[in-house]
Amino acid sequence: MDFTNIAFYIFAALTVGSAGVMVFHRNVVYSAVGLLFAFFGVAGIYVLLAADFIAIVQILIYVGGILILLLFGVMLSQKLTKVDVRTESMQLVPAVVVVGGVLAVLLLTISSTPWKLAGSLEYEPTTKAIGRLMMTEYLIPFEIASVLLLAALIGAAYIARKN
Amino acid sequence: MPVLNANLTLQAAQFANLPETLQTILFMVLGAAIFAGAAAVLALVGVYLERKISAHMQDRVGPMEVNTEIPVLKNIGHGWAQTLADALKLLIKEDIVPAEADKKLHLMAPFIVFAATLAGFSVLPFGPGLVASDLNVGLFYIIAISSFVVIGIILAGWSSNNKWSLLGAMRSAAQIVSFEIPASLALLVVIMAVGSLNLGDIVAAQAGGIHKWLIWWYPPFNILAFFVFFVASLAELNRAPFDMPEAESEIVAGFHTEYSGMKWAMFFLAEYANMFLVGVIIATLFLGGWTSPFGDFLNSGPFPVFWVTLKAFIVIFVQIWLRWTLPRVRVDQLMYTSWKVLTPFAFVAMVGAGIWMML
Amino acid sequence: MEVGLNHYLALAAILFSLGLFAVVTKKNAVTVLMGVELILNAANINFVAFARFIDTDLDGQIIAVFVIVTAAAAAAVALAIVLNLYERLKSINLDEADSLAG
Amino acid sequence: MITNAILILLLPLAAFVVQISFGKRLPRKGDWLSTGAMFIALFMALSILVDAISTYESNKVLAAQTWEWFSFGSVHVTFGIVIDNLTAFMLFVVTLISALVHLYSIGYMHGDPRYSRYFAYLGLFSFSMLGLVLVDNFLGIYVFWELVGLSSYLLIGFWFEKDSASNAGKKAFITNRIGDVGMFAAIMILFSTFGTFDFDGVFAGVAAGGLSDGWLTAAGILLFFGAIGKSAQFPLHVWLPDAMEGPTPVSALIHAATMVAAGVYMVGRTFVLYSADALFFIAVIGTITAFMAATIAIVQKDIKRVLAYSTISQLGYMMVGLGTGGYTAGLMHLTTHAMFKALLFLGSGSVIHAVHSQEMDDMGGLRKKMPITFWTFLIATLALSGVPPLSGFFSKDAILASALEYGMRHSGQMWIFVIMLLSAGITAFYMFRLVYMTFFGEPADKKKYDHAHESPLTMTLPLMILAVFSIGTFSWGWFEHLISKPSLAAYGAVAAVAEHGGGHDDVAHTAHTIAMISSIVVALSGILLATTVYYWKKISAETWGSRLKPLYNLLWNKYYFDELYAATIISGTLWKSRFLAMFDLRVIDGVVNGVGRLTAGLSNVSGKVDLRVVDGLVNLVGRIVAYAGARLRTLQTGNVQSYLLMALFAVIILFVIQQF
Repeated sequence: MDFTNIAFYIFAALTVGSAGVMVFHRNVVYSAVGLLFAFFGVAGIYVLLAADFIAIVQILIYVGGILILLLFGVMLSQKLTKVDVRTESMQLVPAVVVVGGVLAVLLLTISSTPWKLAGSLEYEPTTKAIGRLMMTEYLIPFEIASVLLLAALIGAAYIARKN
Repeated sequence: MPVLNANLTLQAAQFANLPETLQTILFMVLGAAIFAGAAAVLALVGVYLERKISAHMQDRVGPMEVNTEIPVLKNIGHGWAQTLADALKLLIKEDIVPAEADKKLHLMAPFIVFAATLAGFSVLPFGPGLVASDLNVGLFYIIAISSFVVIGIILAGWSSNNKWSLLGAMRSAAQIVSFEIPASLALLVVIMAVGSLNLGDIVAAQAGGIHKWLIWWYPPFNILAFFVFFVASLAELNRAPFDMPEAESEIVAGFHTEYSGMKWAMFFLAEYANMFLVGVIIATLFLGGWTSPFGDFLNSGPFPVFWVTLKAFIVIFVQIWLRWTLPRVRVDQLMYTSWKVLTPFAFVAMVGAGIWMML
Repeated sequence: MEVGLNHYLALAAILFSLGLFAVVTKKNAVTVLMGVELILNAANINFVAFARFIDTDLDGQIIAVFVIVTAAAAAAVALAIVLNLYERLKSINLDEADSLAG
Repeated sequence: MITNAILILLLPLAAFVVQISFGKRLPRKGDWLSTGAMFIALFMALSILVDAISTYESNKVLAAQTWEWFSFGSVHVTFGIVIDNLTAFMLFVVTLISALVHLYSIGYMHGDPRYSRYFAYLGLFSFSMLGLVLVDNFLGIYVFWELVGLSSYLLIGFWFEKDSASNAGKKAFITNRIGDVGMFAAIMILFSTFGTFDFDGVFAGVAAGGLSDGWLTAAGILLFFGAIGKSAQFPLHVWLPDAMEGPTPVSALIHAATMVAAGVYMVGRTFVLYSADALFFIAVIGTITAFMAATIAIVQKDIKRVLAYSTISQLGYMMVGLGTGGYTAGLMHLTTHAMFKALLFLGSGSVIHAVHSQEMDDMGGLRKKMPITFWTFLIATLALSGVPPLSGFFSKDAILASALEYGMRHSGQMWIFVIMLLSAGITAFYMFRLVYMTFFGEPADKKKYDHAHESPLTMTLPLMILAVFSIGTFSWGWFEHLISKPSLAAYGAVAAVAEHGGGHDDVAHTAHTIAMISSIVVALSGILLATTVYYWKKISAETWGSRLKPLYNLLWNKYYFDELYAATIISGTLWKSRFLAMFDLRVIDGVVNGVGRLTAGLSNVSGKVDLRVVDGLVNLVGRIVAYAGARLRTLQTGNVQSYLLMALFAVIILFVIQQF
């Protein structure tokens, strides 16, 4: 068992464990902390998948952006200093059944599909190649994504402001 | 594991006999320990500098007088023991946790802040090959990892269950997130110029003396980027004149109002370690990193470490100087600075340097 | 056992299910959003894993970047909606936002 | 050279960006910056022109470069720059006039509240026009075409506080759009046929016979629609006179020298594309335009409007030149006309600046007060009238020769030449009418006359420079050598594709001689007539005006074009709306009311039945539905999460079904 495998299990355990905390903890802020470590774990998984650029983007956007937004959301929508920010659950039993079913379906599909594995497993820096692809083959999606971001920015600012 | 490969240069003989996995892990642990120690020491030096420089600038009495009764050391004078006294005070102070606080998060927050700062150190190059982790996305990594600091601050503010703390935390988070934009844009100028995110490559591109430093490239755009980054980094460090999050006159001490003792010291150390981190980044990106300003002269042996440290401390000196010279700005002025001054200028620098490059 | 594609896919599936569980059961809108982010992360792991093991070019990674970008936009808009919800209902519990109930 | 070209292109853009962002904060509001940028561009353009002339090879491509712009699927859209002799000339003309107009505007626009924005717009226009000249493909030319239109709109409506100015801007923009639709359709025809926007690619495709004759003619005529709009040809010429609401230097730059010539340039650039039929269409439109505008110009009283109609008329000349196969003649007239028409506009601007009025009735006798303006203006007038040896003579003569040659080769088409010759005489007449009314005779308004003075050096210097270029830098021989008619053969056409136009044979020679003599005669008689009427006053203009009252009114009202459009398009829409409203009120309402009354009667009857029989049934059904609804409504919780749960459950069921 070499280091890569150990690292995978460490990161996988971190991810799943923190995701579990996120899902099952009753305090929203603890959920956010769980999500923080889950994001971190996923970034580690990306590194193991030779996607260094994506890993950094993951941390930059999710931790530096989305998570902070979420925390702001929690704090702006509660009484300012009320530690007790609980979240309740509902329809627990049907959810367990259905989500368990979905998980079973997914795992069955994964294990029964004969994947066509291919290619070398080299580790290469991806940043330059991704940048090049963004500016050539994926230029139009790239531009559309920027327009989307602008629209989201304006839309969010408009929706959130007080009338 | 080439991506996480720790290529610390100290290679002891018995190390080579251990299994490779164990070696890697040992390297990592050792590296982390070294950096934690180094960061703590550097932070102490930073604290000392801050004390002394402020005392000189504002004729403060205390830091010039602290002394001891031990005979040999008694008459050195000039308040040499100030840092020692500070450290001792912090260590023996009572660790107060507010009754209504969220204990776990209250404990966790300073660690997140400190760990994030420390993690940033791992990609800084202190000499040829002298870098803990030679990431090819190093610069980007630093930007990303510093966002953990924001999370730590928000958690600290929230878990203290105190409105000053929470307000300070929110201010701090908003401030850091806003200033990350001009800072990152300014960094893009450097990235475009060198064509690499690897800090080692960036230093290598500036080898050969003071006139090759990136700050002189594409004038005046790189100088502009340098200033934008410097100002934005001041704000990201929550330092004066942008220290709204801990504005005593408005919100007591901001997010660390409810912290004391060692936990407070962690924030304190993290702040000074962060100053050093920014110093090294600025030195690396704009001021030639570990290369000597005199070309090949004094550019080998221990000198690279000396040069980068010297440059970093010069930057730190300017930061301290500004803190004790400038008054604090208002919150709206702060946001104005970020969105309406620095961001446009960063764009100008980026576009200008880009056009310059194309010509 | 050598870690391969199936491991990553299984991890993604578990993450997906956890996210889904949060989305389905949580009353707090912000927690639901967190669940959505988990789901997107799971999808991204799949993309990157496929990019690594099946199709060795970078298409999967690029799509992952776009997913992250879209997630950021979605989070911003969703939080704006949550804040608006709070303005109107003084609560962000989704079971109270049921004015469409039959 | 490519770098030079890119710099020429980017300098005005940079000036625009800087001016629009911080123009107001710069010293002197940044006029030096825009002007300096344009002069640097001018010197670069000059170096390219010198290169082109010193190489002295026909239609030589001096430099070309293409970059890939974007691609989707298998379509790769490129963006490139091509510099041949034509481009070199156009670059020079555009940068020269733009730079001089910048310089002139420093004096003319002095003290305007939006001074820096004015220069920013000028920069934007220069950038767009230079881009239009430089690009090597249809998409690019279309993009810059629209940009030019935009900046023209901004500048016409520059004094948007005046309703007339903002309306004129809108009119220009909308009228242009009508033509642009045709141009766009033409580009799409070419693109869908050949899969490329490149000039070379399209021409090679045409040469290979990729388009049937009918489609080719259609594409040519549609493409020419764009030129009709932009070059103010009949019937879309109505916007140009109104565009005189803009500042006068703008009129000189955009609405006399460069933008309106863009249509001519575009037709010249894509010349090989046009079939014989399309060229005939162009010639006819050009003839109508030239004659119509020249006649209108006779009666106008506003100095700028006279020049505007003169511009339309001269653009018609260029189109006739191109349409009758006189490729070189048309483009040469473009170049010479740019010089002297810009000079005329700037001169009129100088006059307007001095007397603060555009009405010629307010002027008169300004010869002594404004000597520099007068002499330069006179040179330009002589050039426009076609008096040898000034530049206008050569180019106009060449167009007439080309028209005559066309008439000699195609039976029944001599009328083009005759009308054009007549228009040349009219041109000389109205131009000298303008000169006499403005500069000679007694001052009509003594107060304004006393107040008038020569303009400052920044305004007169451009006049003098342009006067030098109007005198006769261009002579026929070397211009024809540098920019000679391109042929499809260069793009590998098969021999069967007919060549249009003539060559250097006897017919051409004869035509040239006749045209030259007759044009001189006509021009001189036009001048003579004008002198008789307006200088010696042997013939009274008023008497003849009232004697030919219907004709005079027709011309004074510009052939009622604006009224025609108002009557057809605008009131047509109004009439249709009114008709629909009436229809609604009378017919539909009547029907509805009738139906309503009928229904009321029927209801009365059925109500009785209803109450007894139907209600019982309905209530029964209702009760059943209510019961079922009460059971089912629990599914509709209003909670998204439970819907999601149901959907997921369905997914599992589908999976299970699929498995077995």
